[in-house]
Amino acid sequence: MKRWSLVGLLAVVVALLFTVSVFAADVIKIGVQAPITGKFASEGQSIDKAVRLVVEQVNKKGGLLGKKIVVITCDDEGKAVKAAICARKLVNDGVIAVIGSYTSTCTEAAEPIYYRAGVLQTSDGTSDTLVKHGYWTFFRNSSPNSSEAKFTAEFFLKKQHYKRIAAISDYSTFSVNLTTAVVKDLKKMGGNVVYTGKIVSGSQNFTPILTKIKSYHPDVIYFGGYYTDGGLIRAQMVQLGMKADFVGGDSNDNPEFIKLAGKAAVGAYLIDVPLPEMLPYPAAKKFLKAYRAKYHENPASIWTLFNVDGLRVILYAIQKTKSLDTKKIAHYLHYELKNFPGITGPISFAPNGERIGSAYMAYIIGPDLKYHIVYREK
Amino acid sequence: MEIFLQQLVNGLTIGSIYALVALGYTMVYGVLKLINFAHGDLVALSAYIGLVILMQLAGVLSPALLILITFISTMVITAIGGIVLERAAYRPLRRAPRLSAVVSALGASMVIENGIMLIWGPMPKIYPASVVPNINFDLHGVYISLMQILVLVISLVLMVALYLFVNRTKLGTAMRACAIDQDAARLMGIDVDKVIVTTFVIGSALGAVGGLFIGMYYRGITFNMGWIYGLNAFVAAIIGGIGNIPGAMLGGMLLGIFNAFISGYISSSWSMALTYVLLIIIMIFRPTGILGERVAEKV
Amino acid sequence: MALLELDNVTKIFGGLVAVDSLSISIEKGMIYGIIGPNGAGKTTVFNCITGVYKPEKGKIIFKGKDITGLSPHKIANMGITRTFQTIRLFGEMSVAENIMSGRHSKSRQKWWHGIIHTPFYYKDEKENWLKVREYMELFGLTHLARMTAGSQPYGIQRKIEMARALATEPELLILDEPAAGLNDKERLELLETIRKIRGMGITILLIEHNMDLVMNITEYISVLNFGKKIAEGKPEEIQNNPVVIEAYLGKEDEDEF
Amino acid sequence: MMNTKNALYYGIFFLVLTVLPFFLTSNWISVMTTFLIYSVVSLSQDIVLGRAGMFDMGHAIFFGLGAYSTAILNMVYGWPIVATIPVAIILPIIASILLAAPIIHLRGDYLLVTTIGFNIVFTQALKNNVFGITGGPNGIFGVEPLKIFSITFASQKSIYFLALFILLLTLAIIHNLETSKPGRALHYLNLDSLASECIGINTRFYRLYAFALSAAIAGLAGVVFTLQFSAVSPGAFNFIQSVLFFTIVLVGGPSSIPGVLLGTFFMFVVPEMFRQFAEARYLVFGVAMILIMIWRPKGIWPVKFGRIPNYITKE
Repeated sequence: MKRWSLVGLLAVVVALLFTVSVFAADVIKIGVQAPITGKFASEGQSIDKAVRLVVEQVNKKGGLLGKKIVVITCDDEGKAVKAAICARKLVNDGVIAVIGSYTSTCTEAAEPIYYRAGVLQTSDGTSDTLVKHGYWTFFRNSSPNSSEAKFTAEFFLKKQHYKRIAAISDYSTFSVNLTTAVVKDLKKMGGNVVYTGKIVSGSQNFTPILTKIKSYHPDVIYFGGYYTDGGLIRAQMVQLGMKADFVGGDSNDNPEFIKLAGKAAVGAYLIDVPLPEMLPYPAAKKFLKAYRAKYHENPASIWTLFNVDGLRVILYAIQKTKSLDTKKIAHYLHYELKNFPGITGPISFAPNGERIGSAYMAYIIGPDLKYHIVYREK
Repeated sequence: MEIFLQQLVNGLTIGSIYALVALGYTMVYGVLKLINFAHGDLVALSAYIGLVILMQLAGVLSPALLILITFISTMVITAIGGIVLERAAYRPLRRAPRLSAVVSALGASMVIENGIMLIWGPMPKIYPASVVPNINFDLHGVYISLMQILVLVISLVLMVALYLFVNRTKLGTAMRACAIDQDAARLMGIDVDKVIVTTFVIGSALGAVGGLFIGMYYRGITFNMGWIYGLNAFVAAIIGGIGNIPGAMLGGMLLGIFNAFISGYISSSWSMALTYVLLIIIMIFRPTGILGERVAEKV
Repeated sequence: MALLELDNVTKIFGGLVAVDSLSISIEKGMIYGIIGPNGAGKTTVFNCITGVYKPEKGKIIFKGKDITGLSPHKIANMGITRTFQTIRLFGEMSVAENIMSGRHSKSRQKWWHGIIHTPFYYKDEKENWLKVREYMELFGLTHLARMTAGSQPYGIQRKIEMARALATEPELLILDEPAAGLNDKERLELLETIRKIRGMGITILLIEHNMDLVMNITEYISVLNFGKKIAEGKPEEIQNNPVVIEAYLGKEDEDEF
Repeated sequence: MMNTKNALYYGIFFLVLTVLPFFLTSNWISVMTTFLIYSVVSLSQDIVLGRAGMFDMGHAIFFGLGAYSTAILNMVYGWPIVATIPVAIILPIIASILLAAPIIHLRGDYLLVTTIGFNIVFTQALKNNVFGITGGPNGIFGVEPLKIFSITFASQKSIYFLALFILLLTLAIIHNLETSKPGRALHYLNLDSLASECIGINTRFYRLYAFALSAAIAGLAGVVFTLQFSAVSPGAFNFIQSVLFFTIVLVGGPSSIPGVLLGTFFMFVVPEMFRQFAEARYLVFGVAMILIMIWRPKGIWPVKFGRIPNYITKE
């Protein structure tokens, strides 16, 4: 039967692909779990490139503990289902640590798998729940939503003294969590939130919701989503003749925001840890230079750099402990590592894997289309 | 009152874009009875092509000429894309079961979307700020920009032109004949292949105008935006009565306005869901859409 | 009491009156013919009887029950089955499966038998397949049981459709131009078959263009023109009725005969 | 009425699936578990799409309802997983009947559009955290494993075998369906709805029947899906996912069990194999979909009718 020969052929293909590729034994394997395709592809690809760059630098200097480092990348497409599959793949491939993923959803889906396998994981995910499972394998390399939310509320009420606040989010886990936290903190501090709403990311036409918000006469609109939408929201606000301020959450911090909003970008506020090029630390300048030299572009965003820091502390801990035992490395990171000079600032971890301290700042985009710091945490 | 009028302006702007894209769906459906799932992605592609042309010619030509040339060349290139699409993915399946063509359309959609990502990358691309001078009119608190006026006027002109083409020319009449009964049309000596190609050419060219508007008005374009615009435009075509050209125009405008009013007066969180609730209600009570005709099955 | 009675049935499409207050009455056991030129509304009458269309006015009474406007499957389950002018078989399925479809209403399987097979299922399934075998034998289709219905020649397809209709064990069988497209030999076979069916005690209502066949086989005829009944009577009366002759010959539609 | 040859093939198929996990690495077990679950969903989609011929492009709703029922009852109301299973089957049935009843009479493409609409409303509702129990865009994490008596289905292999069991069950049901009066009725009304009515088939009833049965199976698959990831999120049940199930059936071969299984393999497992070509693989995939439809418009493994008992042709 012809059909069964087809099945036979498929079976052979499967068999070939299932065969685990043979690796040289004497290497240290580092995994990257990131959205290489899909909606967040630009961020994922940037993380992958940056990790490979760091590893290349280390290998050039003779590797770590005398071993070469090998990077294995798995594309989770920004989807939870694929994230779980990726996590298992990387565990099987024998990685000792994984960088990623970019989104909180994918990070959370993969966490228990790495935990059970004793594989270290470091992610830039900002969802507060990431550190709440009590997994010793997990290290956040950025700051959680809660600290950004707190900073935002302070900026709104103590610095800007806004009286009527409107808040918008999109439907992503990250954005909903951040915006909810901001609204909650604002209310806790006595702020007057007159409107909250959601937009569909990528729908581009935000004039209807903005026109509605206009009727509430807010003096500020907070947007806790991504720059692709934030830039357009800002532009359309101006086009509708709205006088309210615009304050964007961290994911609006992207050079494209200014390109999207055009002249309307002037006067918009953004809240984030510093931009890659604004980082004052020498390590940051060096890294950016190397990245540009190799890839002829800038990293997609600050999130790439957070992940690079995650990778760098893990490599540092391996060197310090002279061990590939993840328990020992984790112990070192939790209790001994203090103020490691990271690209994104000094790094230390709390026992739950949370990065200590936050470096949030508020910027205004000036007429020169550059960022100017207007407020920072003491 | 300003709020109401402003929402109307908001709705009409996006509605014109939906209408332009919806025409592509409805024309192809009329002639081939096929949901051309790749149409939205073709629109996205046109926005990228337009951007490339714009960047190549910027500074070389005067602004008005630049816009004109960009529009014409993008329309031509997208139309060629439409022809290729028809040749490669639909023509070989003309006699196959209907659903095979649907799968082929979905496949084509994947090809175009991922093709765009491979060529231009996953990052959004951004149109230069003032292709059309950034002039904003304030009419007693209702704001309308020059670009919005252009979108409305050009869309209207194109739609009237299309209406006249379909109803007043020989090729247009042939197109309507094919929509009613392809086999009979063929027997009457109509070159059905030519009609189908024409349909794709016109649909894609109008979609290209929609794509350029998206780029010039909303500025940011992404490789996967075809889905969201395609789906909305498709819904617009259905609401108007799929296969019916004035229906698609009406459906697009109505959908734009409906969207604006839902976000404006009910809840933006549910605006997308409510759009589809409207669609479902129309499907239940008037499945052939607002302007579509009821077709009885011949026994 | 008549088996089927149409009382002033009127069906309108848009502005066009397709059937105009038609009254006919069919006795049990007879072979009844409806004739008339093209577009006279014959098929529309059938569609009204079988529930495909709902008439605007009038009543359709079957075995003393008002069946006007009931859905087709209910009417079919009451004992009226039809064939179609353009054959409507389940073309991709086998001949046996096509005939089995006729057993649908007689099979007593319930919905859960599609999920779990009980001993009753096996019994019922076997009974019905054996019935299918009977009807295949009756029409000489047994050797084609596994063949695809849609790829059979026209004459065979007519037989399959008739076998499917009979498999429902109807009381009234409605045949919509059963001889259309058949050659002389097949037509003779058809005559035989129709008589055989009547022999089984089934009443037959048929539309036919072929005058020979109609005159040969029917016992009573109604003639329709423009939706109206213009004449009725025994075949020999109709043959000589001047109104009928005018209705037919007034049109230059030679190949109708 | 399965002949011995087919029985043999199915035997081999299941033998391979049974021993497979002992040779696979755990990520491939994970892929294969999802493959089994998606096969069940696709087979259920096939009841509506392939057999009854209704263009349902919102099947992820029923899959999602099953998954969410289990997750919500377990996490919000503290039910044990076993107790959630009946709800995860019955709720999709009710939903399918309520949703399908008003639209069942629609012609092909109109039904397709309406079901897309339902699916979008469904995911939007999940994301908007309706009744405060769906967990919003995050979904729900940390669902407990299934416990039957003292056996806990927590390991990957145990969930694989659970999924395999569900697939077996589904195949048994579909085999029963296709050799019974209701199953044949679906084919009849698909091929010619009017002719079916005229021989006494209540097409409306059987269309709803197809929806209800397929929703029940999809709901059950949803339970296993929740168990595999111990989590649910709206993205796994959005309209794109429905498009996947729809495509699986058509690429594989509507109404054909081996076809649908092959379709699931081709549309889900094959892309996993080509992960290394991350960026280009979906492009190639789109081309493959077009080519398959051109070369085999009725699917890779088209259905063959003629499932009739031997005794009716013999003496």
